[in-house]
Amino acid sequence: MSTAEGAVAEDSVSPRAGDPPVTAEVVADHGLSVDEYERIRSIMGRDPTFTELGIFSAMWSEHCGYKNSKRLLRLLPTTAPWVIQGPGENAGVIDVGDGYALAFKIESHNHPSAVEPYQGAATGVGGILRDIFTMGARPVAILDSLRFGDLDSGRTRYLFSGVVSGVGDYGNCVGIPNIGGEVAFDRGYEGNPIVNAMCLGLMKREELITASASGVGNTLMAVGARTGRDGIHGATFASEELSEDSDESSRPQVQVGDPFTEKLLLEASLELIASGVITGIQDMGAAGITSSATEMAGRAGTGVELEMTAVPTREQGMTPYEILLSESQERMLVVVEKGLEGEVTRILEKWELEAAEIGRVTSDGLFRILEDGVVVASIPALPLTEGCPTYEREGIESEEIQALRAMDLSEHLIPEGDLTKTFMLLLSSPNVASKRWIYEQYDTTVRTATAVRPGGDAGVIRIRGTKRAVAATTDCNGRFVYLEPKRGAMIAAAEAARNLVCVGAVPTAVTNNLNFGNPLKPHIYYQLREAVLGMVDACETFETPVTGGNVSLYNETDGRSIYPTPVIGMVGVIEDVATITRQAFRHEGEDIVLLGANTNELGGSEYLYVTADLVAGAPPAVDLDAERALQQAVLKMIHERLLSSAHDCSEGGLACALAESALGDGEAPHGIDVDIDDDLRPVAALFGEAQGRIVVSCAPDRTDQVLRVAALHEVPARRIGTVQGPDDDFRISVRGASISARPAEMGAAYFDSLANRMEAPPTGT
Amino acid sequence: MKAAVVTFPGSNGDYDLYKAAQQVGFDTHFVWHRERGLDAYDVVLLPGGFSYGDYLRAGAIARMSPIMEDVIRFAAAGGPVLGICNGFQTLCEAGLLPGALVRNDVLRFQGKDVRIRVERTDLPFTSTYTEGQILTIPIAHGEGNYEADPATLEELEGEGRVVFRYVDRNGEPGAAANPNGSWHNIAGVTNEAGNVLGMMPHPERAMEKLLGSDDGLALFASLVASVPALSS
Amino acid sequence: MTRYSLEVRIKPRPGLLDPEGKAIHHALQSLGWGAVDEVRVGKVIYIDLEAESEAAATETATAMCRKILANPVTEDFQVSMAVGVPAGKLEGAQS
Amino acid sequence: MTRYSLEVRIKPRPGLLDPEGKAIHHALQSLGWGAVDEVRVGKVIYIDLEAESEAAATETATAMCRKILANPVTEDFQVSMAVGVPAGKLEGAQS
Ligand SMILES: Nc1ncnc2c1ncn2[C@@H]1O[C@H](COP(=O)(O)OP(=O)(O)O)[C@@H](O)[C@H]1O
Ligand SMILES: [Mg+2]
Repeated sequence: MSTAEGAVAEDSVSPRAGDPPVTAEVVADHGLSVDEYERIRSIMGRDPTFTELGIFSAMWSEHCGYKNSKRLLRLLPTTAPWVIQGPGENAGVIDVGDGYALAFKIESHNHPSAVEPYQGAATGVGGILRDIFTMGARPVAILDSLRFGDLDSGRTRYLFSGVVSGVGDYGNCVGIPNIGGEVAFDRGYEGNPIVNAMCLGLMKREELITASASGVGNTLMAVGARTGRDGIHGATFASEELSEDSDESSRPQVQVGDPFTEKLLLEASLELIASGVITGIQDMGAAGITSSATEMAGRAGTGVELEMTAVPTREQGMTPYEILLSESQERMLVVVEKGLEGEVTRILEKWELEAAEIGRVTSDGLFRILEDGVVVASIPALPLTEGCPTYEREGIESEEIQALRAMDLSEHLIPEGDLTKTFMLLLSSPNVASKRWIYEQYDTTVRTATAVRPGGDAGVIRIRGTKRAVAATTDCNGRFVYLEPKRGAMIAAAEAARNLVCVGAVPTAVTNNLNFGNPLKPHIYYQLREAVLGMVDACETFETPVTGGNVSLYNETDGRSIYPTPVIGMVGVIEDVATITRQAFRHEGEDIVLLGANTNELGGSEYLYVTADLVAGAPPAVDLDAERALQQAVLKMIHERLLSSAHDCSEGGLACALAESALGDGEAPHGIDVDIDDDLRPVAALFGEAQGRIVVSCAPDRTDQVLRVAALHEVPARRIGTVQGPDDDFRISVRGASISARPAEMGAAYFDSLANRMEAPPTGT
Repeated sequence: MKAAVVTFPGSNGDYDLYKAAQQVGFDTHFVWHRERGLDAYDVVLLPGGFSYGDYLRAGAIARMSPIMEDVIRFAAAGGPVLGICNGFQTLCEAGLLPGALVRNDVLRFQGKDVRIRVERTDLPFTSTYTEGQILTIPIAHGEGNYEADPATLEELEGEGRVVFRYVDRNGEPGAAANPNGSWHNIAGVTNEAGNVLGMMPHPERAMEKLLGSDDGLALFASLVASVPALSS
Repeated sequence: MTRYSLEVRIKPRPGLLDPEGKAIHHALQSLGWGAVDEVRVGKVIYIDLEAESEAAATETATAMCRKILANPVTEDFQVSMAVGVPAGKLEGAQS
Repeated sequence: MTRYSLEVRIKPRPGLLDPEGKAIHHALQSLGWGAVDEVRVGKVIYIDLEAESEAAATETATAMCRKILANPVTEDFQVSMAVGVPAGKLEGAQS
């Protein structure tokens, strides 16, 4: 590779007729600081042209350049013997045994979804699917992690229903089952929804391919959909705060998803990879052709040269600037062995798609753009991908949040009153209630591999031809992170791991999505830093390396930030599908055993939100070593076939966890008889969200063995009651007080709540 | 004993159908929609999915594919043709089955397990079920609302051509058991000759208990049982 | 050959259910538009094509409807020239 | 009060990808209609309502579009009277 400096001198680039001059204002509009612009000038040894400025601005945006998060992300544990591909590629890859590898990744589409919920969510799913199949893996499962404001607002219902149908329509059409996700409703997300989509893909180990532009002289081809003026500067725009007039037509064009083309592109790409004619492939995602081409060159240490007039466009008269920065969906860039271009065209034609030769791999390390043979941009590729300045900001905790955390909650707790009433209120709260209204809009069974569908603690996909399966979950309680970021992030990872062990999977690796506000504000940077530090501790303790993720900053509306929300997407491995465990109680007369200890903690709980409209107090304590011991104990119980069911305690506490196990999928609910004699406030024992607890059930002759395994791992455990018949009541008594309800009424509160809320009259877009 | 799974651009249930046919012993092959010729096959299977993205109308564009001429010829010769979900929609568009499948009355995609009742067991698709048997089978569709004009409906009912009906746990076809608004809770219908079946639920996704249900197995087993009789 | 812009309207047959129309009707009423009597939803397909004459263009579009654009079981169709539509300018919804 | 029949046409904004239009275009071409240049697909909503005058009816429908019928980010709309549409009779597709 020749030196960048030497090479630049060879290209003479003069401003392109019709392009605006690069003024200080234009630079600022591109989201670049004065210092950053100076850095660009010194890299170029001259002033950049308008096209070049656009390229820098996209590549050095938060979205592509990770300016404000890179230094923190370096702290995450990323290696383990089973990690095949860590961060830096389109997706992480781990070994899951029997010759199979799992590619997985999570991605945010928060800003596009705030502007156009349906298309924003749909294209979010499209993007994450492409990240997976460009690794050579066939997508096998989708999860979606969503957050909105309170559901009583018409605008929130509009966003929520648009996002859910966008996620659904796209994944359903491509034919990838949805196996889980999460959703939270809290005023902390008003105006700025969180839409994160995760995808899992399976491949044989040897099918892995990476995205690099190697082999000087090889041809670059654009395949798939044509390039339009969609989402120009989406990457920059994703890095700005939303404001009042966010949905004006002056914004960049909305990207429209075409899942049909995606399905064809998926099949064509996997066929291309299998054919061996290509050496690299990458999705044209954020910042379009620019980022895919420069990143591929960056990874290979080569250069690329692209001819803009060769790029198939949807509209006439597109400028190089527009073509380079377009974020039109369902497009790929592939590097083809010189001379084999016809083979690519043949495969693409079979799938009724276009392929066009648009450039070649060069040896000079330059990202060179031609328009009809005339050089209109020429930039050293490496500084574009690696040279983005990174910052360590000042982080100070907000005093307001400190005060919230220290608040004496007893003043705000309403008298305990009728526990059954409170219980029913919680069961029907949208944060606890069944998410059936969502996942019934998703195809969960296509591909005939879904062993555990949404509605359980984690989704499970079996690997055909083996006894194995993989499990996945996404988790984060933003309230906890808001109240204490480090602890909240640890809880997110701990909950994810608990969800995995409940289905019988060994937690194996993590992808994460950091959804935060504006990092230039010290109290937001504080949240970001602390959350990452919490994630570091938890992932180290659980031996779940982080193989990738996504950062979405500037999630603010009119200066108000969302709750800091580091979503953990965790995957696990099940060696024998026969050990898959579910959350529903199964047999009348079986024992119910609580693993872990109840506490008096109510900080940040759904109980507080529902009864006192409060997000305050300290989030529950989390002891990572104890969590780890709990995980191992449960896995051992499951592997020894001791358990009939397992379910972790999260929002709504022990009472809601018991209710979920008792109700199952609603087809055959059970009553229960449970007695909790802890010396705690009844509301805390029932509705507190203490960490490290899992409710299991087992045949009575297994109970001693279950308690013994728990003791061996030093996990507190005790029998708290029995599973009863379908006609029995659901009864929990706590030191004189009690909850008592009919399973049928609980079922109505739990299963129909979301649907009922969504039937409220519309209020327009 | 050969089965063809016809794949259109956008089909996504082809692989599941292939595996189901294979599981019961068919020598199964994918046939791409631009290929021609189905003479070598004993049964023809049209999979679910979103052929051409369901754009225009589900099945409307797939119906124009070259292979459909062969499917029509195969059916006319009495060969068993099964269309599931998008396959059902395509068979209706092609006129091999009466009626049409329009948008679910709830206006949302519906993906869940439903119960259907077997109304007839003298067909190559249902011979190993018992009449009135209730099956638990997944659905996954946005346009599964079966409509036909009143005369056609009367004819279908009169001739016993409704093969599957959505029912509740007691086997009753009430409104609460109807996931999409279909007239008469119709989940599957056959043609006059009884050799073409279209159904919205996915029997190919109900082939093993691990995944929730194996109630679809008998449908494919019935097809196997029908083959020697047909070819002899 | 001249380029013609056609408009093809496809409408659910009277008598058949139109759940989307019903849902919109309901939504309009709950937003206070009680004076609405009926709502039906169809599709409109805008087709630009080259033809010898207006009549030929219309004939072509009609043939398309019969062949593929409309489903005879559930839909009626109507072909017209996109020009000549009276009242109502095309308006950006946000304006 | 008189009963008016209105037609609201809702069309994807120019420049936005219209995957359905693209797929139909492709289908028409492969059926031999090569003379087709462009296809875009929108929705048509037929609304019958009571109003004081034609102008009032149009105004109401326009307000409905702004409030709920059209998506301001992706769609343009056009309100017109359903009567007065020239050419093209409503035809049963099978006829
Ligand atoms: N947006 C969603 N998409 C798909 N499934 C969802 C979604 N939200 C929730 N679910 C499913 O509903 C069930 C309950 O969700 P949640 O209460 O978040 O579970 P947990 O507390 O165990 O993480 C889970 O199986 C989850 O996968
Ligand atoms: Mg859980």
